[in-house]
Amino acid sequence: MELLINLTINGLATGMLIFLLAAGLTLIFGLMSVLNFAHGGLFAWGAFAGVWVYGMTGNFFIGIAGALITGAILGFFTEKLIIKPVYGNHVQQILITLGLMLVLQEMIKVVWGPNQIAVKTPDYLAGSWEIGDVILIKYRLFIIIVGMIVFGIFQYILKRTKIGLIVRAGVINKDMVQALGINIKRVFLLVFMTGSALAALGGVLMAPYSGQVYAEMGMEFAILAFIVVVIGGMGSFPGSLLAAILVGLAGSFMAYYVPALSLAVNMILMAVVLIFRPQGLFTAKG
Amino acid sequence: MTVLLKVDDVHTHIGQYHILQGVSFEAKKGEVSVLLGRNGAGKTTTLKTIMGLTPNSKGKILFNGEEISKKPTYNIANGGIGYVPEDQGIFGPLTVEENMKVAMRKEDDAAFERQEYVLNLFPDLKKFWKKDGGHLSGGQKQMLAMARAFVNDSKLLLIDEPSKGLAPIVVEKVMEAIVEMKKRTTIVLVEQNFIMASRIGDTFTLIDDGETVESGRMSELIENDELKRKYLGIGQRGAEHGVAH
Amino acid sequence: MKKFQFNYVILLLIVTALAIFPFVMESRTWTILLTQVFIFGILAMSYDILLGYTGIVSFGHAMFFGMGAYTTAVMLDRMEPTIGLFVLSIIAGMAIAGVISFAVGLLTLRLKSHFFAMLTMALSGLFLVLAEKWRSLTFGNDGFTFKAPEVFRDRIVFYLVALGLLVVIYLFLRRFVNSPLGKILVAVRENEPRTRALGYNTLHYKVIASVVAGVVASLAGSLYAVSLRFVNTSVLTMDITLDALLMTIIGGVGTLIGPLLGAGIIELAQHYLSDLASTHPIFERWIIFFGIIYILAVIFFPMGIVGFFRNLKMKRKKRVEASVISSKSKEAAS
Amino acid sequence: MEPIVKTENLTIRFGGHTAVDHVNFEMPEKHFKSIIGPNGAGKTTFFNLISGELKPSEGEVYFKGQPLTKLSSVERTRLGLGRSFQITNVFPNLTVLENVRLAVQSKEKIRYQMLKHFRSYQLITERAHELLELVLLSSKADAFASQLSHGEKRKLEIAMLLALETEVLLLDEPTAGMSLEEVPAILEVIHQIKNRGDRTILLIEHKMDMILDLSDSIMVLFNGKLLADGTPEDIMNNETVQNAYLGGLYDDSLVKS
Amino acid sequence: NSGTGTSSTDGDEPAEAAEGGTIKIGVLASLTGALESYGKQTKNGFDLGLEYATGGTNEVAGKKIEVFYEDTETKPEVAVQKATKLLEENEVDFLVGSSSSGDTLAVLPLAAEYEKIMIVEPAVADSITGSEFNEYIFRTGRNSSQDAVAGAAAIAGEGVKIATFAPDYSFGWDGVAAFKTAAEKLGAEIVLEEYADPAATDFTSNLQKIIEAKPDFLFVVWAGANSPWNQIADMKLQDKGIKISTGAPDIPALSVMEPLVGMEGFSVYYHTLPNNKINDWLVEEHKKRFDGAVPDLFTPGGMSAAIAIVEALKKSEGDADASKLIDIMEGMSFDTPKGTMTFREEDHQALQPLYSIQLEKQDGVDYPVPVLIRELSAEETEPPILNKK
Ligand SMILES: Nc1ncnc2c1ncn2[C@@H]1O[C@H](COP(=O)(O)OP(=O)(O)OP(=O)(O)O)[C@@H](O)[C@H]1O
Ligand SMILES: Nc1ncnc2c1ncn2[C@@H]1O[C@H](COP(=O)(O)OP(=O)(O)OP(=O)(O)O)[C@@H](O)[C@H]1O
Ligand SMILES: [Mg+2]
Ligand SMILES: [Mg+2]
Repeated sequence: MELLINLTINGLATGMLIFLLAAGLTLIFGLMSVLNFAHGGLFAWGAFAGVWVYGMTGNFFIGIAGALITGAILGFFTEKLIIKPVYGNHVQQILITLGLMLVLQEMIKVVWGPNQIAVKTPDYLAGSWEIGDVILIKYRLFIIIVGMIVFGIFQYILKRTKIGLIVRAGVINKDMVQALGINIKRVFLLVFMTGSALAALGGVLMAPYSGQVYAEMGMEFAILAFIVVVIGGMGSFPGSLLAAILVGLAGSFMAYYVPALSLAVNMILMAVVLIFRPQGLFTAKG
Repeated sequence: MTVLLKVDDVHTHIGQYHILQGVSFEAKKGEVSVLLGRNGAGKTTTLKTIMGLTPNSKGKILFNGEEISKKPTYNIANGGIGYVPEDQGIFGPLTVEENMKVAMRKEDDAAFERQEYVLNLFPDLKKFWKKDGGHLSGGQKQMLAMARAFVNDSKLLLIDEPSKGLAPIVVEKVMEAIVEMKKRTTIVLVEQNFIMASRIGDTFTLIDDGETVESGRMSELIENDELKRKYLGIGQRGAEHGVAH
Repeated sequence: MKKFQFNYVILLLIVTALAIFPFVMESRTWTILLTQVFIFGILAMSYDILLGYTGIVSFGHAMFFGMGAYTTAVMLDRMEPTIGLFVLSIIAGMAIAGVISFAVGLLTLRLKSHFFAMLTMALSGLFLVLAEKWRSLTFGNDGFTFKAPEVFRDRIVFYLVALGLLVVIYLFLRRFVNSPLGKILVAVRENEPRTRALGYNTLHYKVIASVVAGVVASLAGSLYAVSLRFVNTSVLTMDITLDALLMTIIGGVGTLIGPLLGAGIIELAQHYLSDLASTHPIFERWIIFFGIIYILAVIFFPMGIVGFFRNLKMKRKKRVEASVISSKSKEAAS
Repeated sequence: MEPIVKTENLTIRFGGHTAVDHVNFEMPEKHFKSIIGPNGAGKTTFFNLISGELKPSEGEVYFKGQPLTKLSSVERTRLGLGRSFQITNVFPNLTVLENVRLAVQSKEKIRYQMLKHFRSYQLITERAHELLELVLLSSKADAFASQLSHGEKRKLEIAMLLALETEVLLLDEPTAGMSLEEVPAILEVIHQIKNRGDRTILLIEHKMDMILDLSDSIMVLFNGKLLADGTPEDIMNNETVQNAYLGGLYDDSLVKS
Repeated sequence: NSGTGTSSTDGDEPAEAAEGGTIKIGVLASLTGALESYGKQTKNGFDLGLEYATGGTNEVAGKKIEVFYEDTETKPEVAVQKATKLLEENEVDFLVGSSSSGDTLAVLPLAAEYEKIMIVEPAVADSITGSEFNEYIFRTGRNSSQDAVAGAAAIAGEGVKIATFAPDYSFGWDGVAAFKTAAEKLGAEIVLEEYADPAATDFTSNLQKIIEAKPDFLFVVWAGANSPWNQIADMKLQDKGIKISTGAPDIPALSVMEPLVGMEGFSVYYHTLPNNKINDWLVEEHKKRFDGAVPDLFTPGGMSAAIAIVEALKKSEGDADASKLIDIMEGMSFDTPKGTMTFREEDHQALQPLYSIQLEKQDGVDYPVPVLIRELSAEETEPPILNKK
């Protein structure tokens, strides 16, 4: 029993973390359908910048703020210089964002050096409670809460405002949206910046979780984010959340019961979902 | 009557093509100006150019006396110009409701009144309120396209072939609607259906090969068989199918 | 869209130039580098069949490259490495890749763009794990070395073999894309439902495309393994797929010759930049410049290099045409 | 003589809405029938069911007595059911000529030839040019389809259908948005085909005069139901048709354009 | 065949002119990418090594020594390209490298083909001196088995229950396999072998299992940045009486092992562990040269490789002919910052001391410091011979 609880809680927490990694991509890839391979770069920059600020100020939450701002700023320039010319052209997006990814990743090494940097969990979030054999890792509960908050906010925004609709409409037919009096360029810029900020948030939250940041962390987890966004069903937050939690739980249970396959668990999960639900779990409307 | 829109010797290039080679016409407040011409003459491009979708390389476009041809499309639209494109420009994956929502510029009571009005005009839309725009029938798409333009109170409406694919009875309704609209707004209409054009149009502009070849009061055109034959092919063999005998 | 006429004369000249190159230029580095270019050129061309001509973005192409690499490597390692066996192993690899790509195609090609791409990624990911786990055969991620056929110890011989195969594959693929079937592939790329409405079973065409691409990729893999006399799981990683993708895009999708150029450009750029790094410390972070190349490539050659020059040609042609059109329609008017 | 196309209780539902509702109809060979009905009556859907783009929720379509439900749209086209699309549907980034060539190629059954060069099939290109002549589009042969005006696209659409030379032609509002000057030309084309008398044609149109001019018979769809099927005269005198479709203005000829 | 490497290239280096000729050495290392820091350690070590061994003259037996560094980018195909360049263009007499086992394995056949000595450093895979061995290969770096033996020596004993935790790929499997034999030889019992996806976000399930297996020790074989230490701490393994043991990594990686302070394990090198003149010199010089930075995990390795080459050349009076050198180097002993190393005749693996250590928090140092418990002698850590064909 305790075992199941442990596996489930940790699966959930991991899932939430993955959701946070993927949230930004849900906007940029899912909603704006920009194949942004530089997502991992933004993610890693968020992590390093956040950790750096955290180190300077000694306050984790200021660190988070720092990450968000860094993400937004990077997002601003990325959109203006890199993405704008290639909206709607996936082939070019792949090439140019991969280029950006290399630049971002190496720039991290220029700024912070090539080695990984250790990150301490702030004391009030460190350690874990033990209730019977059930182990509750504080930081993971924190992650779950943050995840819920982010999810809540974006569900609200997308349900209550037209912004989601406008972006989806803009992806389908830019001209028409503008002919309806909407400055779609600005909307895209804002959404992209938000997505980047979210990516950065994912990064900085990842840092204390794994206890370190390193330049390659971007690529490693970007794949995961893509998996989640796609099987979640392009651009649906509930979809991404569900997918992320599935990934988390699958990982946690597989590693325990079928360790031989745990290396393949994400791929298996993705394959199974896509074969039986070729459109992903949710549609953007969900 | 004051001139709301003045298109003056507009030239438009798309890629290397010189599509519009001197289009000029005026739309007076509260009138319906009809653009006529054969397929490929440049009617749609004219409307697109006014909307800033295919920017002109030469000439002036004055709206309320203000030069708008260099403005970005959304500014032009917000300036009070509504557009019903030829290909309807429906957002397929969005529901009828969502399509309307995206279109509605200001969500005030007036807007919702106008929405009520168009939904009564096209009950199908109300019936399929929650259905994907992409799943509508051809005619229903046409209705939705018009409905989207009608919910905003525009000073000027650019409508590209509204009667296309509509059942006669609906064409009739659309005409009523346009006549109704006239009270509030000015309308520039591209229409192949000459009967409809001649009935609701106040002035006409004949475009051929990207140039204005003739323009004037609609009444004059109706009289002038020579023009009709030359540019509208009305009166040629088989063209009885084009008009009333 | 008119096909860019890359006439045989030029082709012949280039090939002969390349053929005598290693004899005049003694440098082995170049021989090796170009051999790599040829091999990745083959891979990139195979990818172009998918991306450029059929409009399929696959993230799993490495899977077939890897099959070729492992089949050849294992066979040469387990048996006496003769030329005969080498040829046999290539054929075996192609056969396996053919069968798998057929199955994979049927399974995945029903899916739409992104979903298809990710599913292919998942499947090739599974092959990677398989190679990782099946250590008795693959020695996992450490991989294993093996002896290449004696003749290949002279790198020039292998260089020529690679060049030869490259030319053959190029000619074959070029004919393939210019065949009636090739035209249908393009139709599928442009508007699949409409293609069906014309009475073409588009699934067949997509499967055919992915089988051809898979088989050719496997050939590239076989050559790659022999060129290194070593194989490990890296031949199955996303990086290989991405390389193919980048080469194709930089060179120009749907041009066949483009991906070849792309392969050359990327391999050379990488070579020179990393060389610079060892000489000028400022270039220590040469990868940054490498990334910048990608970015500039898209900004200045949005259609890829070949695409870029084709457009120039087009523009000139069109200017003439445009005038013709308008004059024609004038006649029609009167 | 047995009907070439026949439907039994043909029905399709989209969610709650029944778009085509138990339609039984028969199409004699070499016959010209028009389908009219209000917008959203189910005309296009009816086409989609026959051509196989959609699968019926109920009922069956027969072609020369052979049930079609199991067959995909591809196979149906090959059998001899060709259709044009109401919402223009071409290959935007291919030249007009390429568009038509693809259609001819399919008709010529050159589907899996991958080793010969396409230029070695001259007849295809020639045939394509003929068709462009026919629909007055030759001047645009080398333009990309995306560069065509709306009306020009409609013509291309028709050329592609004709290229298939299928026994049965399903035309969905071929002249929608075509200028008065062009309509007669297209009409001419349709007339020619009809007069050759070897084709069976189903036409959806809202231009009444055109329908009256061409049709051997007219069938009326209404909320997915088959309201009436008969000679043009019967239909034009049908109360419901007048009120619900033609509208009050009928007698004063507006509808005729 | 072109393999002799004596075919003259265009544009001879002036160095060639220097009377007595030159010895050329090509060093392959990952100077970019994830293993960058390893590569740099080797490079710095090698430079210092030459300087030390040649007494700053950078000459041996009257011959100048010229070194070429190439970046393998941790890609086998690049490694092969670069190696061939070194052998063909630069006509090097020795190869050294590389930072990853994959790259190294890919290059091994070239050494044989061109009949040049290759000093493997610091690639760890057993197969290099095992199944993939060829007579031109010498390894100054320690291999997985030596690590394992050292690891076992640090914790294994009669009836000790041990669980292992390793990344799910060759490196992990080798490490555990080797550790298992070593530990069982010492009478310990391996109660559980856990493997995890090295890129996994969550290791708790594996740790859960380990907890249930109730071992006395958890022996962790790990490499790569994404490490499990935090989660080990969070899962309170130590509180549950499971002692953790692992190899101490390089300093950057040590800094993330905060949670493991107090654990006992082994170390390949930490600058305070060895006690000999060479090491003192190394630390000294290294600090001078790299503003105060101390040598790290693989710096002495690089140095040892250089020393080995110079020593061998001294014995051969500067003759770089491989067959001669092989005879000389087999069984050759030489002094390194880690004490005396000896190339074992059979598989050319350098036997070398390793260190059994404990991680301590020391003020002034912002990472847990490996403190010597005892030195594990070269004999003690001698690995099994695996290249019997
Ligand atoms: N994107 C484009 N590139 C090149 N030429 C174009 C493009 N769009 C339109 N054209 C050409 O410009 C001319 C005018 O097109 P336009 O759509 O304005 O005609 P139209 O008067 O609206 O015709 P229709 O009544 O058929 O809609 C046509 O000959 C068309 O081929
Ligand atoms: N794929 C679909 N999903 C849901 N509803 C659909 C779908 N296709 C058509 N419909 C609905 O079925 C009804 C019939 O559509 P259809 O296109 O057949 O009408 P139509 O007779 O062709 O009208 P029009 O004359 O305007 O083209 C419409 O109400 C439409 O909304
Ligand atoms: Mg038009
Ligand atoms: Mg219809």
